[in-house]
Amino acid sequence: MLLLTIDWSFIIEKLILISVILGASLGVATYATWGERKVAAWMQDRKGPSRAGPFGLLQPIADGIKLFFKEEIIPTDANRFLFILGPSLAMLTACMASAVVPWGPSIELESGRVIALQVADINIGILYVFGVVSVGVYGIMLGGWASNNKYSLMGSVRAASQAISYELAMGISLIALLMMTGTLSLAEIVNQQHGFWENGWFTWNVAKQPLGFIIFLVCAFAELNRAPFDLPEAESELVAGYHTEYSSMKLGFYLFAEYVNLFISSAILITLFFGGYNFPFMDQVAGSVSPIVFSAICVLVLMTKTIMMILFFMFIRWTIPRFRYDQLMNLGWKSLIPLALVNMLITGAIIIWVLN
Amino acid sequence: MTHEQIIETLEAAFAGQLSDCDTAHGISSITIPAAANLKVLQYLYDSEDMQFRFLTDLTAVHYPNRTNEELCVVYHLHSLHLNKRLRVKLYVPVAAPKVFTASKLFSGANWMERETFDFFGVDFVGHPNLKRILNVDEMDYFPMRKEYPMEDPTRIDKDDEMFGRGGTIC
Amino acid sequence: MQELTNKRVAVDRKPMTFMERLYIPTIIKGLFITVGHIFKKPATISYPEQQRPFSPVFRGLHILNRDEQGREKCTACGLCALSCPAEAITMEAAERVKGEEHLYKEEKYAAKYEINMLRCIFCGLCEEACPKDAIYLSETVAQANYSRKSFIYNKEDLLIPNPNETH
Amino acid sequence: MNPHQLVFWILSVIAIGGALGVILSRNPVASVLFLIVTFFAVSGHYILLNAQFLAIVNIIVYAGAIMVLFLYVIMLMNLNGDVEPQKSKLLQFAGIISGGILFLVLLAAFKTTQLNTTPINASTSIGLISELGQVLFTRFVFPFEISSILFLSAMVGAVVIGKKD
Amino acid sequence: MSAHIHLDEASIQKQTTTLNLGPTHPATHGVFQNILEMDGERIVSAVPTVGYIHRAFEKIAERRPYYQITPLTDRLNYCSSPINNMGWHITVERLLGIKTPKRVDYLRVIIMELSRIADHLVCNSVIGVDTGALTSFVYVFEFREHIYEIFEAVCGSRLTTNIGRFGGFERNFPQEAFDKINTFLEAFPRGMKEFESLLTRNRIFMERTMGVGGISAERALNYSFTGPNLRAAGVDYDVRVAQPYSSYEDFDFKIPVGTTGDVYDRFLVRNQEIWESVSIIKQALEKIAALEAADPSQKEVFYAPEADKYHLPPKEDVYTKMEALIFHFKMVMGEIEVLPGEIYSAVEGGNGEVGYYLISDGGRTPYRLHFRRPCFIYYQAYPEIIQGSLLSDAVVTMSSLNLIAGELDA
Amino acid sequence: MRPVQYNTNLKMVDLPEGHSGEGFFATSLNNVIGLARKNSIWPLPFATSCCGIEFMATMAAHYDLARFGSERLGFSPRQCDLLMVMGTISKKMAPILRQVYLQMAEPRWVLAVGACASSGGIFDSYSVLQGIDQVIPVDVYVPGCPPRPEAIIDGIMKIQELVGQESLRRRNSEQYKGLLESYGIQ
Repeated sequence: MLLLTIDWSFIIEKLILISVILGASLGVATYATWGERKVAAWMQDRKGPSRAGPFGLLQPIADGIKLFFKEEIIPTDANRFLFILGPSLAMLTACMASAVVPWGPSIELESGRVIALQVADINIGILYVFGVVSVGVYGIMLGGWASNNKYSLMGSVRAASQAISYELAMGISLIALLMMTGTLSLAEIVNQQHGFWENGWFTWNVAKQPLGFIIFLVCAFAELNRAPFDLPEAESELVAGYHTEYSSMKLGFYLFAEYVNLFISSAILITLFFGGYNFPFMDQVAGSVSPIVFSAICVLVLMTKTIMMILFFMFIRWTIPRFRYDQLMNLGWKSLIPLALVNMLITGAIIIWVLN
Repeated sequence: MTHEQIIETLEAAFAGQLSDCDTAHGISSITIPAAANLKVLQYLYDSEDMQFRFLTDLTAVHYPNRTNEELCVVYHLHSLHLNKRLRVKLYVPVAAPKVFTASKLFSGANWMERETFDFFGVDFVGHPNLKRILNVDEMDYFPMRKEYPMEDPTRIDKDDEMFGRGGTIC
Repeated sequence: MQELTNKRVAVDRKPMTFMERLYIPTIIKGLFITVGHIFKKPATISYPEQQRPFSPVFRGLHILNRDEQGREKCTACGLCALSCPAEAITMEAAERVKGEEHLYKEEKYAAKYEINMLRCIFCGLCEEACPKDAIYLSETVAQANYSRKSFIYNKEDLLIPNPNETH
Repeated sequence: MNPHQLVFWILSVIAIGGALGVILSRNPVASVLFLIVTFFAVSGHYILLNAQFLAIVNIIVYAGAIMVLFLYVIMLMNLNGDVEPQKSKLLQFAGIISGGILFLVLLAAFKTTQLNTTPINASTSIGLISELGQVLFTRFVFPFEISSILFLSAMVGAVVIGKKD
Repeated sequence: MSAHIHLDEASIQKQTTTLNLGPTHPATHGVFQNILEMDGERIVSAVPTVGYIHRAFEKIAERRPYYQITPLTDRLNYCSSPINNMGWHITVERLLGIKTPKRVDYLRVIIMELSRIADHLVCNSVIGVDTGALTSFVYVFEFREHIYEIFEAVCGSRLTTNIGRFGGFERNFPQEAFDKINTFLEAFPRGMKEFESLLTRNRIFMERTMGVGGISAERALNYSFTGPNLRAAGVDYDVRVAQPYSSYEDFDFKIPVGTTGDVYDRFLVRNQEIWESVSIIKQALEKIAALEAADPSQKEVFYAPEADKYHLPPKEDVYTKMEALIFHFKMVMGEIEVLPGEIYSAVEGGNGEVGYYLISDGGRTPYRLHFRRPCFIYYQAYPEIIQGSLLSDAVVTMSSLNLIAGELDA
Repeated sequence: MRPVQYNTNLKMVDLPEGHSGEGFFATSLNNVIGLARKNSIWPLPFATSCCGIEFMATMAAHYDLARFGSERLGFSPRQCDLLMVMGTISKKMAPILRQVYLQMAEPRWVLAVGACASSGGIFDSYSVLQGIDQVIPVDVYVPGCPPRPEAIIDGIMKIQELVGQESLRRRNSEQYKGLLESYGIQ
């Protein structure tokens, strides 16, 4: 009785989708590590990894295998449970956020069944992302604290305060966006950005919320702990930050989670501000190809945009120095939050007096 | 102010205490009694004409053959005002190498004195933190004194019998 | 502080302009530079496939020289060992006996000639000290190796190939 | 039993277990972690009640921000079982007495309550933001504004304390 | 219940944490230890420990003939070895009373300024690395590679050059070296501008460095600071100007000075000195060209003729002439006649005044050779400089002081 | 003057015993892991002096150690595979070096770069350790003072050779335990 009430085909469909998305995000994250090393090399007039496979393409796999077969060290004074929980949580939360990203338009099968390329279209998609991100910091905090190492502790403390501070500005900058879209559902937000140009203005939100986008982007850098906000793992100050004591695959999880996070947040940034899977002249394309091909094109477009975003993150990392702890806090609390508030007020004013 | 004038001024101020005053290779040199070092340094520091306010260097030399004045502590002072250097030397016996510290006058003298202590065992009286600086704390001799060997006794890959010099020739 | 010379010039430490305060313009400027480098040819020399030419006077692995007839030039005078600041050279001299004239150029020769390459600092003083042009440093990098023993280079490792034998 | 009820029971067990863990564990970090688990379970309940917004806000605000701060403070202050001073016997006794009295009161209160068996009008949109906003800004607008003033004063207080040195 | 940082009772009392920075911490360049008393991220006090690569230079120098000390000096400040080499040679030459020809002086100036550029480049790019900007570091090392190539063309080695001999050089500069200097001078300004525009006016970098690790001129002098670190505090003391050696008085260059002595000033002073060095090298090349144009035989001058007594005879003579061979033996045995005497002579190294206090008793080896090592002297000011600053500042301050361990620990 | 430009008598030494030698038990898993490890050697630079500067040059654009997958420097000993000791190790530093080695996770390798680290070099003095092999086992020595970046890369490639051929069981073998024991490690 209980089992019969469940829509099994729905579950299977979602399971497939989940595994595909997980696989894709892990794959992209894997190659993001390779990409990061290559991009860094090219920016520095170097060649980068080139020995492991053609163009060093097997480099991430080599790293992975090596990490798997490395000795696991759990410091004697560390709390074993939390020490292991840390990287697991980091990895888990990194993967969780992918659930609400609409990867492409829904496919309507001939049987009439509609397959959504989104794991869950919950009507509070953005808030869900926020929730996951805000929980994500636990992985770093617990790991750093459980290591029983002062540098790790400092790293995790920095991570926690940084995450909380920047979440605020991030939230407020998004509120302005949500005021324009009027919905919290990511699928809905993407649909509103249909095409590229409509009614004499860009449909993509970046054109409607440029300031909000910049604030959100900066906060994304901070939430991802990427340069110039990589204070929790600033290698010149804190040795390796919160993962100083980690070896083997637990370290791998931390490093990997960072790249999964990078991928997912790039996807969300694209979804929110750069039209997600929308692209110019998509209606004309949709008219000339079959729905499945069209969906594939859309997914490809989203992926391309996401990879561009990832590249942008990398370019920034290898260009500018990092902030100091107090400067980071100043930027967050004294610049970004007021700016985001102003942005919100301006948006409200425009909505009330201009658009209506 | 020339080097000669500097020495004259000093001889006038510390009559009978200075010895071995000469100027060679663009630097004048004076020798003072060990007990008078702070007075001389302070005088040189305070003197408005000379302003020897920059301690370039501080070190010691070991002369095992000079009885009762085996250790020579050497200060190199610099007057940025005159652009002249002055070498102040003092001799102390190796048995009781006591010299007043200059670290109150020159903050930079702190480590230089520690280094001199580390190498020669000169005891700088009044130094805030006179302990070994470059060598390990457990070391029980003052390696720069002439009687101690340079070589590491654990070296295994040298054949002293052959052309390698070993520790005997120097 | 009074001026000591007339050559002093203050460094340019002007306060930040408004544009610089905004972070973004300088970041974009920086991005232009760094991203521009992506499109430049990398400076990397793919060692070991590509070798960088060493200068002709490069001080690398030592070579013991022979003369045109293939005789060893070294006369075991010991100057190289004496001039070596690392004390890396050891040698044993021997008198040339009759019948060995085709092997050794001088009446004395080095029966044993060892250089401890791990000690060696490649300063080139031995080459300078040699009065017989018997030792010089080549354009070869000394090889890394697994055990300390393998760094004792003896005469056979150092001698150049005999020109007579190669023909 | 439908899946709904199954999930409900699982969540309830987790929530109560977590809550017990909070008060029973001696390590403050473990307490905080248990509390987070409880929050998650409670958020699950919200979702079962179709109040997704509340659920996620619960996670963002409590699990994501407030508990992070708690943990942060505990880490910084280095609180743990070894350092915490042993409570005196008298205090322990007083605790037992007051706890017991509270338990009795609760028992008495529960004894008279009736389980509400009539189902609430289960509209699917009851937990959505628009509904919530409607209620907040009409019926509960006064308490809502009062609480915002409370938060404002708390913020000002925090800034004042933080500025001290 | 062991999952917490163990603090001793005293540290709970005093509300601070003891943090051990180094010696294997990346920011301490592997060789310094600082025991920091931290209040959160703020440093209450610091106790530095040095000596982790103490190599007993001065003891070794007492056992080595004069010419074998050149390789030793290489390893003092290994970022700018040639300056140390030259400083040592100039010291001995002054003691012996050798006057070097102008061409030798100018060649020396070229080598010294190149190594000054190399030294400052390392220091400034490492400030970048410690603030998290790695890329500029790699750009800068491309130019260091050019400089290495020049050194290699002249003497056959890249870093520890063992360049120069008493009275001049071991051999004349090959044409290749001059070509390489010219290409370097062409390419370098562009790269240097790139480096500067990546960092100098970047707000993040400016905020990281401005007002950080500052020291007043009075304190700096009292701590016997020299070199760029003193000049950043506003004192225009430069050995090249105050007591010129190697014909520095012939050159027209400026002494950049800062005002506050903070990290940003040090960075700017070093950058500006790099530009001055470039101009000095250009002037030196012009002067050499003028010398050679006036007298073509100058082209072959690479050591002082009056230093014949202290310079190995040409190899051709050694192979053929008996007197030369005997003299060669004497030289290598180290039996050169050095007058007994005492001398202090200094050059402006990459970090400041590198001084050589040499006492000769006429023997084969120096009786005593003491190196004035600028790093050692000013590192003791480090606790005072970083007191009250943040951990990140301490790291940046350390790299901006340009502490070279080889020099510091002797 | 210089009749031969290159000394071709480079001494080549076979792999030390105990690294390979599983004989016919050598499996493809072994090879795959060896390949992976060898292409992902994360070095821990223990740079104390001159060689450290040449190491920086090795990392920089002209030589680019990244080609070997080794550009991720770890400063935490837990995360690294290769301890690169570059520069003089004094007797004051020796215990610290040893501790860093002990903190590293197996499998770990040690590369002694330069004369000072390998043998003491010219610093045959009372304060300098005459070669780090007195305190920790060394896998590969790189001669030179400092070695050219080419030589450092040679050293890394030698290490790669070792790593690629090392049997998975070596770290559990009696021989390896004996080696550690001779250094007084457990």
